[in-house]
Amino acid sequence: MTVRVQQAAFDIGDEIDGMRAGDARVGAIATFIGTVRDVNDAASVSALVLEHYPGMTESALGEIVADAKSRWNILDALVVHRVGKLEPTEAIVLVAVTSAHRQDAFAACEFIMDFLKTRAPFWKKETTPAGERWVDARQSDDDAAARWSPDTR
Amino acid sequence: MTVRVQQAAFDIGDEIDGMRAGDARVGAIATFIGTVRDVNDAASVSALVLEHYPGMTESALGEIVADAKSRWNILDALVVHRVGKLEPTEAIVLVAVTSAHRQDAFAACEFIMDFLKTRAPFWKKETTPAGERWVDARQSDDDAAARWSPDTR
Amino acid sequence: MLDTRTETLHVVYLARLREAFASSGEAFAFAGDGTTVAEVIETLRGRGGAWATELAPGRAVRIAVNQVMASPSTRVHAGDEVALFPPVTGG
Amino acid sequence: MLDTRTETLHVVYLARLREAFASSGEAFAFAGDGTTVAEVIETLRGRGGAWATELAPGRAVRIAVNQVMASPSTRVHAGDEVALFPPVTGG
Repeated sequence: MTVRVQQAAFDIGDEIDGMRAGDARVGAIATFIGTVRDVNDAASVSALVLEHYPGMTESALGEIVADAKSRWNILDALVVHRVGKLEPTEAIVLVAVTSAHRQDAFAACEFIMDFLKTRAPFWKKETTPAGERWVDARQSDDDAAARWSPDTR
Repeated sequence: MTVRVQQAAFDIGDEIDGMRAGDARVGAIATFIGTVRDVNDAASVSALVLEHYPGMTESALGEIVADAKSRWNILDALVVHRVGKLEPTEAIVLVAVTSAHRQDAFAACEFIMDFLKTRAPFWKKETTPAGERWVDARQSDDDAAARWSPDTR
Repeated sequence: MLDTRTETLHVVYLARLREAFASSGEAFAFAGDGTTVAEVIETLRGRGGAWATELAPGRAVRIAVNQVMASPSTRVHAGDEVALFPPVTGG
Repeated sequence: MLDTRTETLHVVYLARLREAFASSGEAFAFAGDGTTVAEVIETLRGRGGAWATELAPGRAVRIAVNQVMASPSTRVHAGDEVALFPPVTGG
Protein backbone atom coordinates (compact mmCIF):
# COMPACT_ATOMS: atom_id res chain seq x y z
CA MET A 1 0.00 0.00 0.00
CA THR A 2 1.63 3.22 -1.19
CA VAL A 3 0.42 6.81 -1.36
CA ARG A 4 2.48 9.60 -2.86
CA VAL A 5 1.88 13.32 -3.35
CA GLN A 6 4.25 14.99 -5.77
CA GLN A 7 4.70 17.87 -8.20
CA ALA A 8 6.45 15.76 -10.81
CA ALA A 9 4.66 13.93 -13.60
CA PHE A 10 4.54 10.15 -13.30
CA ASP A 11 4.82 7.38 -15.87
CA ILE A 12 1.65 5.33 -15.84
CA GLY A 13 3.25 2.17 -17.22
CA ASP A 14 6.18 2.30 -14.79
CA GLU A 15 3.87 2.82 -11.82
CA ILE A 16 1.66 -0.13 -12.74
CA ASP A 17 4.60 -2.40 -13.56
CA GLY A 18 6.31 -1.44 -10.33
CA MET A 19 3.42 -2.31 -8.08
CA ARG A 20 2.70 -5.72 -9.58
CA ALA A 21 6.30 -6.70 -10.35
CA GLY A 22 6.89 -10.37 -9.79
CA ASP A 23 3.69 -10.99 -7.84
CA ALA A 24 2.14 -14.00 -9.57
CA ARG A 25 -0.82 -13.94 -7.18
CA VAL A 26 -2.09 -10.93 -9.13
CA GLY A 27 -4.75 -11.75 -11.71
CA ALA A 28 -6.42 -8.35 -11.97
CA ILE A 29 -5.27 -4.75 -11.97
CA ALA A 30 -7.87 -1.99 -12.01
CA THR A 31 -6.59 1.52 -12.50
CA PHE A 32 -7.99 4.98 -12.73
CA ILE A 33 -6.27 8.05 -14.13
CA GLY A 34 -7.75 11.51 -13.70
CA THR A 35 -6.59 14.06 -16.26
CA VAL A 36 -6.99 17.81 -16.77
CA ARG A 37 -9.78 18.69 -19.19
CA ASP A 38 -9.71 21.87 -21.24
CA VAL A 39 -13.28 22.72 -20.31
CA ASN A 40 -15.21 22.71 -17.03
CA ASP A 41 -18.60 24.15 -16.10
CA ALA A 42 -18.97 25.69 -19.56
CA ALA A 43 -15.66 27.62 -19.45
CA SER A 44 -12.44 26.77 -21.25
CA VAL A 45 -9.60 25.93 -18.91
CA SER A 46 -5.97 26.67 -19.81
CA ALA A 47 -4.36 25.54 -16.54
CA LEU A 48 -5.09 24.07 -13.14
CA VAL A 49 -3.31 24.62 -9.85
CA LEU A 50 -3.66 21.83 -7.28
CA GLU A 51 -3.27 22.92 -3.67
CA HIS A 52 -3.21 20.50 -0.76
CA TYR A 53 -2.87 20.38 3.02
CA PRO A 54 0.61 18.89 3.34
CA GLY A 55 0.34 17.59 6.87
CA MET A 56 -2.89 15.78 6.25
CA THR A 57 -2.87 14.60 2.64
CA GLU A 58 -0.82 11.41 2.94
CA SER A 59 -2.56 10.30 6.12
CA ALA A 60 -6.03 10.92 4.64
CA LEU A 61 -5.11 8.93 1.52
CA GLY A 62 -3.52 6.19 3.64
CA GLU A 63 -6.73 5.84 5.63
CA ILE A 64 -8.85 5.55 2.49
CA VAL A 65 -6.55 2.84 1.12
CA ALA A 66 -6.57 0.96 4.44
CA ASP A 67 -10.36 1.14 4.47
CA ALA A 68 -10.46 -0.33 0.95
CA LYS A 69 -8.15 -3.14 2.02
CA SER A 70 -10.42 -3.98 4.93
CA ARG A 71 -13.47 -4.19 2.65
CA TRP A 72 -12.14 -6.14 -0.32
CA ASN A 73 -9.70 -8.92 -0.96
CA ILE A 74 -6.96 -6.88 -2.59
CA LEU A 75 -3.22 -7.48 -2.78
CA ASP A 76 -1.89 -3.95 -3.15
CA ALA A 77 -3.02 -0.41 -3.84
CA LEU A 78 -1.20 2.65 -5.11
CA VAL A 79 -2.31 6.28 -5.10
CA VAL A 80 -0.19 8.97 -6.77
CA HIS A 81 -1.60 12.51 -6.72
CA ARG A 82 0.07 15.54 -8.22
CA VAL A 83 0.07 19.08 -6.81
CA GLY A 84 1.13 22.38 -8.33
CA LYS A 85 0.44 23.68 -11.83
CA LEU A 86 -0.95 21.31 -14.47
CA GLU A 87 -2.09 21.80 -18.05
CA PRO A 88 -4.89 20.15 -20.05
CA THR A 89 -4.25 16.45 -20.81
CA GLU A 90 -1.79 16.09 -17.90
CA ALA A 91 -2.50 13.32 -15.41
CA ILE A 92 -3.60 14.50 -11.95
CA VAL A 93 -4.09 11.24 -10.12
CA LEU A 94 -3.43 7.53 -10.55
CA VAL A 95 -5.14 4.86 -8.48
CA ALA A 96 -4.13 1.24 -9.12
CA VAL A 97 -5.37 -1.82 -7.25
CA THR A 98 -4.19 -5.42 -7.64
CA SER A 99 -6.18 -8.48 -6.69
CA ALA A 100 -6.60 -12.13 -7.61
CA HIS A 101 -9.98 -11.42 -9.24
CA ARG A 102 -11.39 -8.44 -11.07
CA GLN A 103 -14.46 -7.67 -8.94
CA ASP A 104 -12.37 -6.82 -5.87
CA ALA A 105 -9.93 -4.74 -7.90
CA PHE A 106 -12.67 -2.73 -9.64
CA ALA A 107 -14.68 -2.10 -6.48
CA ALA A 108 -11.67 -1.06 -4.40
CA CYS A 109 -10.39 1.24 -7.16
CA GLU A 110 -13.74 2.98 -7.50
CA PHE A 111 -14.11 3.23 -3.72
CA ILE A 112 -10.69 4.85 -3.35
CA MET A 113 -11.54 7.41 -6.05
CA ASP A 114 -14.92 8.23 -4.53
CA PHE A 115 -13.38 8.89 -1.11
CA LEU A 116 -10.35 10.67 -2.51
CA LYS A 117 -12.80 13.04 -4.20
CA THR A 118 -14.64 13.80 -0.95
CA ARG A 119 -12.10 13.23 1.86
CA ALA A 120 -8.57 13.97 0.66
CA PRO A 121 -7.55 17.63 1.18
CA PHE A 122 -6.86 18.80 -2.37
CA TRP A 123 -8.31 21.87 -4.05
CA LYS A 124 -8.31 22.87 -7.71
CA LYS A 125 -8.05 26.38 -9.03
CA GLU A 126 -8.70 26.85 -12.73
CA THR A 127 -7.42 29.48 -15.13
CA THR A 128 -10.22 30.50 -17.50
CA PRO A 129 -10.60 33.41 -19.95
CA ALA A 130 -12.44 35.28 -17.15
CA GLY A 131 -9.58 34.76 -14.70
CA GLU A 132 -8.79 32.28 -11.97
CA ARG A 133 -11.51 30.51 -10.02
CA TRP A 134 -11.71 27.82 -7.37
CA VAL A 135 -13.46 24.70 -8.59
CA ASP A 136 -16.70 23.99 -6.75
CA ALA A 137 -17.27 20.60 -5.15
CA ARG A 138 -19.91 18.47 -6.88
CA GLN A 139 -22.96 17.00 -5.21
CA SER A 140 -22.49 13.98 -7.48
CA ASP A 141 -19.19 13.23 -5.74
CA ASP A 142 -20.85 13.24 -2.32
CA ASP A 143 -23.54 10.93 -3.70
CA ALA A 144 -20.91 8.58 -5.12
CA ALA A 145 -19.12 8.31 -1.77
CA ALA A 146 -22.41 7.78 0.06
CA ARG A 147 -22.99 4.59 -1.94
CA TRP A 148 -20.30 2.85 0.14
CA SER A 149 -21.99 2.91 3.53
CA PRO A 150 -20.41 0.28 5.84
CA ASP A 151 -23.17 -2.26 5.26
CA THR A 152 -23.10 -1.99 1.47
CA ARG A 153 -20.86 -4.36 -0.42
CA MET B 1 -12.86 2.40 -30.57
CA THR B 2 -10.13 -0.16 -31.19
CA VAL B 3 -9.96 -3.91 -30.59
CA ARG B 4 -6.83 -5.95 -31.22
CA VAL B 5 -5.98 -9.63 -30.84
CA GLN B 6 -2.28 -10.41 -30.89
CA GLN B 7 0.42 -12.81 -29.76
CA ALA B 8 2.89 -10.09 -28.86
CA ALA B 9 3.12 -8.52 -25.44
CA PHE B 10 1.90 -4.93 -25.19
CA ASP B 11 3.18 -1.93 -23.27
CA ILE B 12 0.48 -0.74 -20.91
CA GLY B 13 1.76 2.84 -20.68
CA ASP B 14 2.12 3.20 -24.45
CA GLU B 15 -1.38 1.82 -25.05
CA ILE B 16 -2.98 4.22 -22.58
CA ASP B 17 -0.97 7.21 -23.78
CA GLY B 18 -1.79 6.36 -27.39
CA MET B 19 -5.53 6.27 -26.92
CA ARG B 20 -5.83 9.53 -25.01
CA ALA B 21 -3.10 11.42 -26.83
CA GLY B 22 -3.98 15.06 -27.25
CA ASP B 23 -7.66 14.68 -26.39
CA ALA B 24 -8.28 17.37 -23.78
CA ARG B 25 -11.94 16.35 -23.47
CA VAL B 26 -10.72 13.32 -21.50
CA GLY B 27 -10.96 13.73 -17.72
CA ALA B 28 -11.07 10.08 -16.72
CA ILE B 29 -9.39 6.88 -17.90
CA ALA B 30 -10.47 3.60 -16.35
CA THR B 31 -8.39 0.58 -17.23
CA PHE B 32 -8.33 -3.09 -16.45
CA ILE B 33 -5.43 -5.48 -16.95
CA GLY B 34 -5.88 -9.23 -16.58
CA THR B 35 -2.69 -11.14 -15.80
CA VAL B 36 -1.68 -14.81 -15.55
CA ARG B 37 -1.70 -16.10 -11.97
CA ASP B 38 0.56 -18.97 -10.87
CA VAL B 39 -2.33 -20.74 -9.16
CA ASN B 40 -5.91 -21.55 -10.21
CA ASP B 41 -8.50 -23.87 -8.70
CA ALA B 42 -5.99 -25.13 -6.10
CA ALA B 43 -3.34 -26.17 -8.66
CA SER B 44 -0.12 -24.37 -9.49
CA VAL B 45 0.02 -23.07 -13.05
CA SER B 46 3.29 -22.80 -14.97
CA ALA B 47 1.87 -21.64 -18.30
CA LEU B 48 -1.32 -20.74 -20.10
CA VAL B 49 -2.25 -21.15 -23.75
CA LEU B 50 -4.93 -18.83 -25.07
CA GLU B 51 -6.89 -20.14 -28.06
CA HIS B 52 -9.45 -18.08 -29.93
CA TYR B 53 -11.85 -18.24 -32.87
CA PRO B 54 -10.05 -16.01 -35.35
CA GLY B 55 -12.99 -15.16 -37.57
CA MET B 56 -15.22 -14.13 -34.71
CA THR B 57 -13.01 -12.64 -32.02
CA GLU B 58 -12.60 -9.10 -33.30
CA SER B 59 -16.25 -8.76 -34.29
CA ALA B 60 -17.45 -10.07 -30.90
CA LEU B 61 -15.17 -7.61 -29.10
CA GLY B 62 -16.23 -4.81 -31.42
CA GLU B 63 -19.87 -5.45 -30.63
CA ILE B 64 -19.23 -5.38 -26.87
CA VAL B 65 -17.40 -2.07 -27.19
CA ALA B 66 -20.16 -0.61 -29.38
CA ASP B 67 -22.72 -1.70 -26.81
CA ALA B 68 -20.72 0.03 -24.05
CA LYS B 69 -20.59 3.21 -26.13
CA SER B 70 -24.35 3.16 -26.58
CA ARG B 71 -24.91 2.84 -22.82
CA TRP B 72 -22.44 5.34 -21.39
CA ASN B 73 -21.02 8.68 -22.34
CA ILE B 74 -17.53 7.57 -23.26
CA LEU B 75 -15.01 9.10 -25.63
CA ASP B 76 -12.95 6.06 -26.62
CA ALA B 77 -12.38 2.43 -25.70
CA LEU B 78 -9.50 0.07 -26.37
CA VAL B 79 -9.37 -3.71 -25.98
CA VAL B 80 -6.11 -5.61 -26.52
CA HIS B 81 -6.24 -9.37 -25.93
CA ARG B 82 -3.31 -11.73 -26.31
CA VAL B 83 -3.40 -15.28 -27.69
CA GLY B 84 -0.81 -18.06 -27.66
CA LYS B 85 1.43 -19.13 -24.80
CA LEU B 86 1.73 -16.92 -21.71
CA GLU B 87 3.53 -17.30 -18.40
CA PRO B 88 2.60 -16.20 -14.89
CA THR B 89 2.63 -12.40 -14.38
CA GLU B 90 2.21 -11.76 -18.13
CA ALA B 91 -0.67 -9.50 -19.16
CA ILE B 92 -3.50 -11.26 -21.00
CA VAL B 93 -5.90 -8.41 -21.65
CA LEU B 94 -6.09 -4.65 -21.42
CA VAL B 95 -9.33 -2.69 -21.46
CA ALA B 96 -9.09 1.09 -21.32
CA VAL B 97 -11.98 3.56 -21.51
CA THR B 98 -11.80 7.35 -21.67
CA SER B 99 -14.57 9.71 -20.67
CA ALA B 100 -15.13 13.22 -19.36
CA HIS B 101 -16.14 11.86 -15.94
CA ARG B 102 -15.12 8.82 -13.95
CA GLN B 103 -18.49 7.11 -13.45
CA ASP B 104 -18.96 6.50 -17.17
CA ALA B 105 -15.38 5.30 -17.60
CA PHE B 106 -15.56 2.87 -14.67
CA ALA B 107 -18.95 1.44 -15.63
CA ALA B 108 -18.06 0.97 -19.29
CA CYS B 109 -14.72 -0.65 -18.43
CA GLU B 110 -16.34 -3.11 -16.05
CA PHE B 111 -19.13 -3.82 -18.55
CA ILE B 112 -16.65 -4.58 -21.33
CA MET B 113 -14.73 -6.99 -19.08
CA ASP B 114 -17.89 -8.77 -17.93
CA PHE B 115 -19.03 -9.37 -21.50
CA LEU B 116 -15.56 -10.18 -22.77
CA LYS B 117 -15.47 -12.92 -20.12
CA THR B 118 -18.78 -14.43 -21.26
CA ARG B 119 -19.12 -13.51 -24.97
CA ALA B 120 -15.70 -13.25 -26.59
CA PRO B 121 -14.46 -16.56 -28.06
CA PHE B 122 -11.26 -17.16 -26.08
CA TRP B 123 -10.34 -20.33 -24.20
CA LYS B 124 -7.57 -20.94 -21.68
CA LYS B 125 -5.61 -24.12 -21.26
CA GLU B 126 -3.38 -24.36 -18.20
CA THR B 127 -0.21 -26.35 -17.64
CA THR B 128 -0.25 -27.78 -14.10
CA PRO B 129 1.91 -30.45 -12.38
CA ALA B 130 -0.82 -32.98 -13.30
CA GLY B 131 -0.68 -32.02 -16.98
CA GLU B 132 -2.64 -29.71 -19.25
CA ARG B 133 -6.27 -28.86 -18.61
CA TRP B 134 -8.89 -26.58 -20.10
CA VAL B 135 -10.02 -23.88 -17.68
CA ASP B 136 -13.67 -24.18 -16.70
CA ALA B 137 -15.98 -21.21 -17.10
CA ARG B 138 -17.11 -19.66 -13.84
CA GLN B 139 -20.71 -19.15 -12.80
CA SER B 140 -19.59 -15.89 -11.17
CA ASP B 141 -18.72 -14.52 -14.64
CA ASP B 142 -22.20 -15.29 -15.94
CA ASP B 143 -23.66 -13.60 -12.87
CA ALA B 144 -21.46 -10.56 -13.42
CA ALA B 145 -22.63 -10.17 -17.03
CA ALA B 146 -26.26 -10.67 -16.02
CA ARG B 147 -26.07 -7.52 -13.86
CA TRP B 148 -26.11 -5.38 -16.99
CA SER B 149 -29.59 -6.16 -18.29
CA PRO B 150 -30.75 -3.50 -20.76
CA ASP B 151 -32.85 -1.63 -18.21
CA THR B 152 -30.10 -1.51 -15.58
CA ARG B 153 -27.83 1.50 -15.60
CA MET C 1 -36.39 -34.98 -57.03
CA LEU C 2 -33.46 -33.06 -55.57
CA ASP C 3 -31.61 -34.80 -52.76
CA THR C 4 -31.51 -32.00 -50.18
CA ARG C 5 -28.72 -33.83 -48.36
CA THR C 6 -26.35 -32.38 -50.92
CA GLU C 7 -26.65 -29.02 -49.14
CA THR C 8 -23.66 -28.43 -46.90
CA LEU C 9 -22.59 -26.15 -44.10
CA HIS C 10 -19.20 -25.85 -42.49
CA VAL C 11 -18.96 -26.96 -38.87
CA VAL C 12 -16.09 -25.61 -36.74
CA TYR C 13 -14.89 -27.16 -33.46
CA LEU C 14 -12.89 -25.10 -30.99
CA ALA C 15 -10.88 -25.59 -27.79
CA ARG C 16 -11.86 -28.72 -25.83
CA LEU C 17 -14.22 -29.89 -28.59
CA ARG C 18 -11.52 -29.56 -31.25
CA GLU C 19 -9.25 -31.76 -29.15
CA ALA C 20 -11.94 -34.30 -28.24
CA PHE C 21 -13.06 -34.70 -31.87
CA ALA C 22 -9.48 -34.51 -33.18
CA SER C 23 -10.88 -32.13 -35.78
CA SER C 24 -10.99 -28.39 -36.27
CA GLY C 25 -14.03 -28.69 -38.51
CA GLU C 26 -15.67 -30.41 -41.43
CA ALA C 27 -18.15 -30.04 -44.24
CA PHE C 28 -21.51 -31.23 -43.00
CA ALA C 29 -24.34 -32.41 -45.30
CA PHE C 30 -27.80 -31.50 -44.03
CA ALA C 31 -31.44 -31.36 -45.03
CA GLY C 32 -31.41 -27.71 -46.06
CA ASP C 33 -33.22 -24.58 -44.93
CA GLY C 34 -35.32 -24.99 -41.83
CA THR C 35 -32.82 -27.24 -40.07
CA THR C 36 -31.88 -25.98 -36.59
CA VAL C 37 -28.51 -26.07 -34.86
CA ALA C 38 -30.08 -28.49 -32.35
CA GLU C 39 -30.74 -30.91 -35.21
CA VAL C 40 -27.16 -30.61 -36.44
CA ILE C 41 -25.90 -31.36 -32.92
CA GLU C 42 -28.30 -34.30 -32.62
CA THR C 43 -26.84 -35.82 -35.81
CA LEU C 44 -23.26 -35.33 -34.58
CA ARG C 45 -24.14 -36.88 -31.22
CA GLY C 46 -25.37 -39.96 -33.06
CA ARG C 47 -21.77 -40.72 -34.08
CA GLY C 48 -21.15 -41.99 -30.54
CA GLY C 49 -17.76 -41.89 -28.78
CA ALA C 50 -16.42 -38.43 -28.01
CA TRP C 51 -19.34 -36.96 -29.99
CA ALA C 52 -21.89 -38.55 -27.69
CA THR C 53 -19.91 -37.56 -24.59
CA GLU C 54 -19.07 -33.96 -25.43
CA LEU C 55 -22.46 -33.16 -26.97
CA ALA C 56 -24.53 -35.06 -24.38
CA PRO C 57 -27.66 -33.21 -23.25
CA GLY C 58 -26.70 -31.13 -20.21
CA ARG C 59 -23.12 -30.49 -21.38
CA ALA C 60 -22.58 -26.75 -21.85
CA VAL C 61 -22.00 -26.22 -25.56
CA ARG C 62 -21.98 -22.74 -27.04
CA ILE C 63 -22.90 -22.00 -30.63
CA ALA C 64 -21.99 -19.34 -33.17
CA VAL C 65 -23.54 -19.17 -36.63
CA ASN C 66 -21.55 -17.16 -39.15
CA GLN C 67 -19.41 -15.94 -36.24
CA VAL C 68 -22.29 -14.48 -34.25
CA MET C 69 -23.47 -16.06 -30.99
CA ALA C 70 -26.51 -18.22 -31.65
CA SER C 71 -28.74 -20.74 -29.89
CA PRO C 72 -29.91 -24.34 -30.51
CA SER C 73 -33.07 -23.02 -32.15
CA THR C 74 -31.17 -20.92 -34.71
CA ARG C 75 -31.93 -22.12 -38.28
CA VAL C 76 -29.04 -22.78 -40.60
CA HIS C 77 -28.67 -22.43 -44.35
CA ALA C 78 -26.37 -23.83 -47.03
CA GLY C 79 -22.90 -22.35 -46.71
CA ASP C 80 -23.30 -21.25 -43.08
CA GLU C 81 -20.40 -21.57 -40.67
CA VAL C 82 -21.63 -23.27 -37.50
CA ALA C 83 -19.13 -23.21 -34.61
CA LEU C 84 -19.46 -25.39 -31.52
CA PHE C 85 -17.34 -24.65 -28.46
CA PRO C 86 -17.30 -24.76 -24.64
CA PRO C 87 -18.23 -21.68 -22.58
CA VAL C 88 -15.57 -19.03 -23.15
CA THR C 89 -12.80 -18.41 -20.62
CA GLY C 90 -10.79 -15.45 -21.91
CA GLY C 91 -9.86 -12.21 -20.21
CA MET D 1 -7.23 33.24 38.92
CA LEU D 2 -5.77 31.86 35.66
CA ASP D 3 -6.84 33.68 32.53
CA THR D 4 -7.90 30.72 30.37
CA ARG D 5 -7.67 32.92 27.26
CA THR D 6 -3.92 32.34 27.33
CA GLU D 7 -4.48 28.83 25.98
CA THR D 8 -3.83 28.73 22.23
CA LEU D 9 -4.46 26.51 19.29
CA HIS D 10 -3.20 26.89 15.76
CA VAL D 11 -5.77 27.64 13.11
CA VAL D 12 -4.95 26.83 9.47
CA TYR D 13 -6.75 28.27 6.42
CA LEU D 14 -6.59 26.55 3.07
CA ALA D 15 -7.53 27.17 -0.56
CA ARG D 16 -10.31 29.75 -1.00
CA LEU D 17 -10.34 30.57 2.73
CA ARG D 18 -6.58 31.19 2.75
CA GLU D 19 -7.03 33.67 -0.09
CA ALA D 20 -10.13 35.33 1.36
CA PHE D 21 -8.47 35.84 4.77
CA ALA D 22 -5.07 36.65 3.22
CA SER D 23 -3.66 34.31 5.84
CA SER D 24 -2.48 30.70 5.88
CA GLY D 25 -3.07 30.48 9.61
CA GLU D 26 -2.62 32.04 13.03
CA ALA D 27 -2.28 31.36 16.71
CA PHE D 28 -5.74 31.56 18.25
CA ALA D 29 -6.38 32.25 21.94
CA PHE D 30 -9.39 30.38 23.32
CA ALA D 31 -11.17 29.46 26.54
CA GLY D 32 -9.51 26.06 26.92
CA ASP D 33 -10.74 22.47 27.05
CA GLY D 34 -14.40 22.02 26.30
CA THR D 35 -14.47 24.59 23.54
CA THR D 36 -15.91 23.27 20.28
CA VAL D 37 -14.82 24.02 16.73
CA ALA D 38 -18.22 25.67 16.23
CA GLU D 39 -17.32 28.17 18.98
CA VAL D 40 -13.96 28.89 17.37
CA ILE D 41 -15.68 29.54 14.05
CA GLU D 42 -18.26 31.76 15.77
CA THR D 43 -15.45 33.91 17.22
CA LEU D 44 -13.75 34.19 13.82
CA ARG D 45 -17.02 35.11 12.14
CA GLY D 46 -17.37 37.98 14.63
CA ARG D 47 -14.40 39.72 12.98
CA GLY D 48 -16.72 40.71 10.12
CA GLY D 49 -15.60 41.27 6.51
CA ALA D 50 -14.36 38.19 4.70
CA TRP D 51 -14.63 36.25 7.95
CA ALA D 52 -18.33 36.91 8.24
CA THR D 53 -18.87 36.14 4.55
CA GLU D 54 -16.82 32.96 4.21
CA LEU D 55 -17.89 31.52 7.57
CA ALA D 56 -21.55 32.57 7.31
CA PRO D 57 -23.99 29.90 8.46
CA GLY D 58 -24.90 27.83 5.43
CA ARG D 59 -21.50 28.20 3.73
CA ALA D 60 -19.89 24.80 3.34
CA VAL D 61 -16.80 24.81 5.57
CA ARG D 62 -14.90 21.61 6.26
CA ILE D 63 -12.89 21.04 9.41
CA ALA D 64 -9.86 18.95 10.32
CA VAL D 65 -8.49 18.77 13.87
CA ASN D 66 -4.90 17.59 14.09
CA GLN D 67 -5.14 16.63 10.42
CA VAL D 68 -8.11 14.32 10.81
CA MET D 69 -11.55 15.20 9.44
CA ALA D 70 -13.71 16.60 12.25
CA SER D 71 -17.07 18.30 12.77
CA PRO D 72 -18.33 21.53 14.36
CA SER D 73 -19.04 19.66 17.60
CA THR D 74 -15.46 18.36 17.93
CA ARG D 75 -13.82 19.70 21.13
CA VAL D 76 -10.41 21.31 20.84
CA HIS D 77 -7.50 21.44 23.28
CA ALA D 78 -4.44 23.62 23.75
CA GLY D 79 -1.91 23.02 20.99
CA ASP D 80 -4.41 21.50 18.55
CA GLU D 81 -4.17 22.28 14.85
CA VAL D 82 -7.61 23.27 13.58
CA ALA D 83 -7.88 23.53 9.78
CA LEU D 84 -10.78 25.23 8.00
CA PHE D 85 -11.26 24.72 4.28
CA PRO D 86 -13.87 24.45 1.51
CA PRO D 87 -15.16 21.06 0.35
CA VAL D 88 -12.28 19.24 -1.33
CA THR D 89 -11.99 19.06 -5.12
CA GLY D 90 -9.01 16.82 -5.88
CA GLY D 91 -8.74 13.75 -8.05
